Amino acid sequence: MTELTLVQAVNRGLAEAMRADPNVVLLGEDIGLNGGVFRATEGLYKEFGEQRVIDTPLSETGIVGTAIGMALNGLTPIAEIQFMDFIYPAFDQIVSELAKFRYRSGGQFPCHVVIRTPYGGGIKGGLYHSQSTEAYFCHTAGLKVVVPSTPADAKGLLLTAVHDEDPVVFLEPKRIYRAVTGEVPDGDHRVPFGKARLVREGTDVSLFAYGAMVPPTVEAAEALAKDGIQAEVVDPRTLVPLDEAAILASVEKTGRAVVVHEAARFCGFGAEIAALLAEKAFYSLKSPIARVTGYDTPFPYALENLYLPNADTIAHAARAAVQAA
Amino acid sequence: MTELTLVQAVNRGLAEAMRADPNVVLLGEDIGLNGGVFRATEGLYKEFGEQRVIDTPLSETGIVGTAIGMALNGLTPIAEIQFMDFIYPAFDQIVSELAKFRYRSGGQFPCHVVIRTPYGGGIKGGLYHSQSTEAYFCHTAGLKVVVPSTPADAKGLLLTAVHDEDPVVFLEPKRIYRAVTGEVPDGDHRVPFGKARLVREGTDVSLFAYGAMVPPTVEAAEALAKDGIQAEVVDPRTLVPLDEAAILASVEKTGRAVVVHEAARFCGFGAEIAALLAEKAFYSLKSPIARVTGYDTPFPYALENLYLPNADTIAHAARAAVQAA
Amino acid sequence: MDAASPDASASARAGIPAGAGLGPDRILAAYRLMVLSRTTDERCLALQRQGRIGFYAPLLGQEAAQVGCALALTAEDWVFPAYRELAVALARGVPLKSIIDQLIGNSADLTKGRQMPNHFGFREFRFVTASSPIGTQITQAVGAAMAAQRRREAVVTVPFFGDGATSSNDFHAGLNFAGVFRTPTIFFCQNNQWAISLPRDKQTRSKTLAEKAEAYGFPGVVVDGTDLNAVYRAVVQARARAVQGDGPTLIEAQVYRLGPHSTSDDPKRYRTDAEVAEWKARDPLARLRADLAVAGQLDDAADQKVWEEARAEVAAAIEAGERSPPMPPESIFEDVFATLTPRLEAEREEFRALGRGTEGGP
Amino acid sequence: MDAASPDASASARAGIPAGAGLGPDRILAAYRLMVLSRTTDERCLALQRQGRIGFYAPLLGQEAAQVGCALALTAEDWVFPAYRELAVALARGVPLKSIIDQLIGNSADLTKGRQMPNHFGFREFRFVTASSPIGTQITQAVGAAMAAQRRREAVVTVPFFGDGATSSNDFHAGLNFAGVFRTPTIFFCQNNQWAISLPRDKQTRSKTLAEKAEAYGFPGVVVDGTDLNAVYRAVVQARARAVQGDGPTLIEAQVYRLGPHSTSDDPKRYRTDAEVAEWKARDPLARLRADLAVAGQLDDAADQKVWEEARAEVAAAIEAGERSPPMPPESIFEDVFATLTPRLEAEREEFRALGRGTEGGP
Ligand SMILES: Cc1ncc(C[n+]2csc(CCOP(=O)(O)OP(=O)(O)O)c2C)c(N)n1
Ligand SMILES: Cc1ncc(C[n+]2csc(CCOP(=O)(O)OP(=O)(O)O)c2C)c(N)n1
Ligand SMILES: [Mg+2]
Ligand SMILES: [Mg+2]
Repeated sequence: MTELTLVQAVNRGLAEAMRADPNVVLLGEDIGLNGGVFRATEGLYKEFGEQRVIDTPLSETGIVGTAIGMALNGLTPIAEIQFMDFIYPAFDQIVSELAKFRYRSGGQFPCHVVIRTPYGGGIKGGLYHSQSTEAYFCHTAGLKVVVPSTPADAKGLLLTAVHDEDPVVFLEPKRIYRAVTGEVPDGDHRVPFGKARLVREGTDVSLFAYGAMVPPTVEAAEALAKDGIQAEVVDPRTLVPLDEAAILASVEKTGRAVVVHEAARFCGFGAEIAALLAEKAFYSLKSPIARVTGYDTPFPYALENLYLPNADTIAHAARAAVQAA
Repeated sequence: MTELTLVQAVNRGLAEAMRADPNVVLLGEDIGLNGGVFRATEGLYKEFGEQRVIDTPLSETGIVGTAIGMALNGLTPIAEIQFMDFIYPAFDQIVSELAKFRYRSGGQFPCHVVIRTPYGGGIKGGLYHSQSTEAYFCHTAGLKVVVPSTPADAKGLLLTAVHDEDPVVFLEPKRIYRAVTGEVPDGDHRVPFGKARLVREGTDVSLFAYGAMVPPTVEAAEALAKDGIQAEVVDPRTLVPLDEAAILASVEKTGRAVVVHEAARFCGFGAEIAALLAEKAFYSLKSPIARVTGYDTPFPYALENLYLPNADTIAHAARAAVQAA
Repeated sequence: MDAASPDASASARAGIPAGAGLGPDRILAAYRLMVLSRTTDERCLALQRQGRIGFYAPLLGQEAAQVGCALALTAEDWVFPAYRELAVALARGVPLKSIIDQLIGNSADLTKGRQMPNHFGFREFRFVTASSPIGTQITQAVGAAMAAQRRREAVVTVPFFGDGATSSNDFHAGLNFAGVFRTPTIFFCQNNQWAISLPRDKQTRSKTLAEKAEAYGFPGVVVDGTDLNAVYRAVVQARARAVQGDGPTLIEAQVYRLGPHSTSDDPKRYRTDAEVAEWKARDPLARLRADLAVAGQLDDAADQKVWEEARAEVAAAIEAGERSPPMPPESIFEDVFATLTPRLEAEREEFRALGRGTEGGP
Repeated sequence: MDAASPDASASARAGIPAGAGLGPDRILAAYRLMVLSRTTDERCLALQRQGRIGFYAPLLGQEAAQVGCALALTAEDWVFPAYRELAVALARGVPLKSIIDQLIGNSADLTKGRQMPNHFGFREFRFVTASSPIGTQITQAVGAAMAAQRRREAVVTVPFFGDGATSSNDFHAGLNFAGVFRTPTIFFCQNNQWAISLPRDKQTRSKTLAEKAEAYGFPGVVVDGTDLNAVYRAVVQARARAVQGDGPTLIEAQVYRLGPHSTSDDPKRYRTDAEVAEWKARDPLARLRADLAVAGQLDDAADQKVWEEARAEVAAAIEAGERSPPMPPESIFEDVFATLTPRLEAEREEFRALGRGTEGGP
């Protein structure tokens, strides 16, 4: 066990994977000498050299396209996209190619690429350094989508991603890259895909949150506890595959649900959780399902704190759910 | 009034818009002499010339990027993307630029581009000529998203799109380009955005469908009627802005809801309707909300009929909803 | 993988390893492949009209370019095709039967009926399953080359693409990465003068497509794509450069799409008969046949036999392909991931419960 | 639009229309702009360290390229900047105050505090609001040129971008469309040798960036970007070509990013002091000052005054900017669309009901 920040845990996970398997290579912009703009790859260029920590030209199309080719030919590439906001030039390769290669080839050409990218707001990044568009990737059959919220999960889910056989979009909550520290198991620590983390047990209302929204959701739960409301907090950790059983079980117990995310509300991931509950936990529900999310606007700069959910807005929604008839 | 197919109605809409305003220009692949691979632009090259019906090189990035520049500088470009499956090379321009131009410039640079593209399955197009990924665009703040299901709506919504001030993604259900004919008003016919069409009134269950899913949904409603179940069919027509009032009103009346679309279920548009109902029509709901959709796989070729919803699978879900406690 | 393993069919003759030049035997083998490809094209265009296959994109006119290129490669090299590379597949030894199975989308189709006809792929032959989006295979081929580089393997990767694809994002990114990382990649562009209805000179203003390579710091060469030997030599040379570590080459093989873009296309809408006739006079097949006749390698009787054998092989493959049962319904849910997620299992359950895919099911 | 209208500030002096050459007066005006830009850079780097602005990307070292280019354009030409084009904005007459308002994101900011500092835009000056994604402005500029072409206006559009952006999708698509449609576009590439930590020679293998234009059928020229006059002349020439209907030009202005990529960057991690020192000796500002001194146009006292005026103008703009009230909370919901959709109205209601943005609100 070592006490690490989330970004350090990512860094250790990468080092662990690269030491264990010479076929694991990294590619991306500024990940070499510079160690990545968030320092996630710090030290790896020195340890593994430019053959395995590859600084690419400024082309996300090229990064993901070549990563796919590497995967087809026996490597395990981990591609870094500098910010999630800059993943769109590679969208065609991700959606048309990476996600569909195994399917379209009848299983002949599986394509195991891990794409890591920092996402989300709260760092005063404005429109283009704050987005969280996980819903695009979740809606794309063939991709696994992972969002850790603790250092231990960051390392453990990353190592699972590297050892998986499918394409993984690995979203790193940059807002808590350094704000959160925690004990992280040394060595080959793995956290399974498709298993939610029960962050806090409760009986009155279920709060679903992932990534950088977990800390304010826990804070909200603590505030609610002072009012005698016992909120359960569930972090799905992997959005695809989703631990539906855990989500349903929680709401079967509490009867009330609040879904939290930073992304815009309309057609966001919260809609899927709400739809799942409205279909499969319908008879347990005691009150309307609330979504506490970013608004349906692009991400603003000056007023980002008024855009993002926080402990107060989450607690407000939870209280309303509990008070509803 | 003229009896037209859906694709003819699109064609007439384009001609109408171009005759009315010399600033309206078309651009895309094979839209000139060839008249578009679905013939949606047939005859327009001859009438308006190559300055206004512009055959571009094979680059969707270039099509949408230049269309944005045209819009900034006073034209009203209507871009054709040959198949929705090929829109992803332009995704960065659509999501990062088109959708955000007005917002990021504080209103200084609105950007009115209409992007037309045929979408959906049922034509034996396999993985790459069948997709319906409207959810990506609906989740992107700043875009309006339109899906007509009749010839009259196709023309009327297209003309509204051309006269709107915002970017519009205009999705044409290619499966019913020619399969559906109907009376279409001549001249400057407009259908407002944000107003659902009540396709069929009913009291027992609400069926929500758009685009090429409307005909099988109506067929299902007719089959249900034979069993004494009165299904209401609502076509939102514009997914953004969404006529939430009409959707809520219908479920407040029927108490039961089935959402139909061809797209994959997970994080699809159906999730948003379900979430909306689970939040705002909760107390009216008498049974779980069902989604009848494509499966969470890429779109198959040989077995596409087993992938797509049809009247039978829709009716089945509606019956289950009505029979639920 | 049974259906795709090499057999004694005509197409398997292409397995002959690439030597220094295209000697008499190999030229004759190449001719047989070109005839087989031509015959397949003709039959498949007819099959599509009869509704027996859903779609077809012929390579009529591009046979010499494809076969010439493919014969210059080894079995270890990687091919990243577009959707028109049937003759490349045949030349790599893919049994015609396996190709026909994909066109039909039957249960023997290695791609499991997931894609439109023409989008085949064969792991065993390092012939990557094609996709429809234009150009995407180009960066992928570069990545595969980087993997080979890392293992110090003496192989090249070869993306095939058309004149239209030079406008794609992946052309730019792929060639740029290849230049920067000096990858062993041969960018094989079949400039067939048209991208559906867009003529080459409206696709881009550069004088040749080959010269675009200079923008990425490596050579580009133009070759007459109707000349089997010229193509072969150009690829042999590019391959030698690449495996020596001297980096990539862009080859522009100038050809002509003698047929329609695909069975959905009517070329009369956008090009003249005169233009087609001009290129028809340069039909690569006729050209090679004439050369072989002059060289005394092929008389009319022998030629007749080549065509008859080809027709028989195509007929047999179609017959066998049409006899194969259809894809099993539940195969829809396979290969999304390595194993089914709980969500997909639940959807398969729902599918079963509805009786979908069964007699009388919805 | 009040805040952005031309006033009597130093920056407004750039409004002088472009003539045949850069005469003595205009050179002096250019020098003042370069000093104002340099002063702004220095002050803003300090402001960021003090937490008074959130981010800053200096253009230290690129002043001559930006001002030389901008002065060769007319007010009707369109500028499509990246995020480093502060001196271009000044040279087009944008008041410094308007720029500072954007850096602060106050209520006078014409972009309404929606973006990070440096991403400003001014409709009145045909200076399009910048975005962060690299390269996207390039195709847009080509589209704007097509619109001008259609109206037969004698204007050019000018996308500004860096060496890194030559690898982007939009560089390829933009230059290709420009070549095909012969648009009046000047592609102005400031090759400052670095794309964050990636040096120019790892960005691409072409010998120059300018030569990439040949792949699209039009000329590319290299110009010393530390030489104001050389840049000016190159742009005047390209502009003349463009408005005559002879099509686009790619200009590669070779400069050096003397400062960090941005305030988030530490260039010591990836480049040597020696390299920086070498280029510092070619500081465009020092160079121009020396030329002006030799020509007897600027003595030390006059130079002193230029700097003092610049410092005073910057100080005044910052003071005014910091006095401006912040953006009103509900402005978040504006400008998503021309008018609020019912959904956005409902969200604004929810926002209000929560008391967000009010004293003590969440
Ligand atoms: C990204 C993308 N856009 C559009 C299409 C539709 N389309 C299919 S083939 C084709 C033309 C391709 O031309 P070229 O690259 O020259 O290849 P050819 O068909 O001539 O062999 C087009 C536009 C596509 N498949 N992918
Ligand atoms: C599509 C995209 N990918 C990555 C980034 C992150 N990024 C910001 S600036 C930059 C380097 C740009 O280099 P260059 O084009 O040379 O411009 P310069 O900063 O040197 O002026 C990168 C990689 C981005 N903004 N957009
Ligand atoms: Mg072609
Ligand atoms: Mg640079």
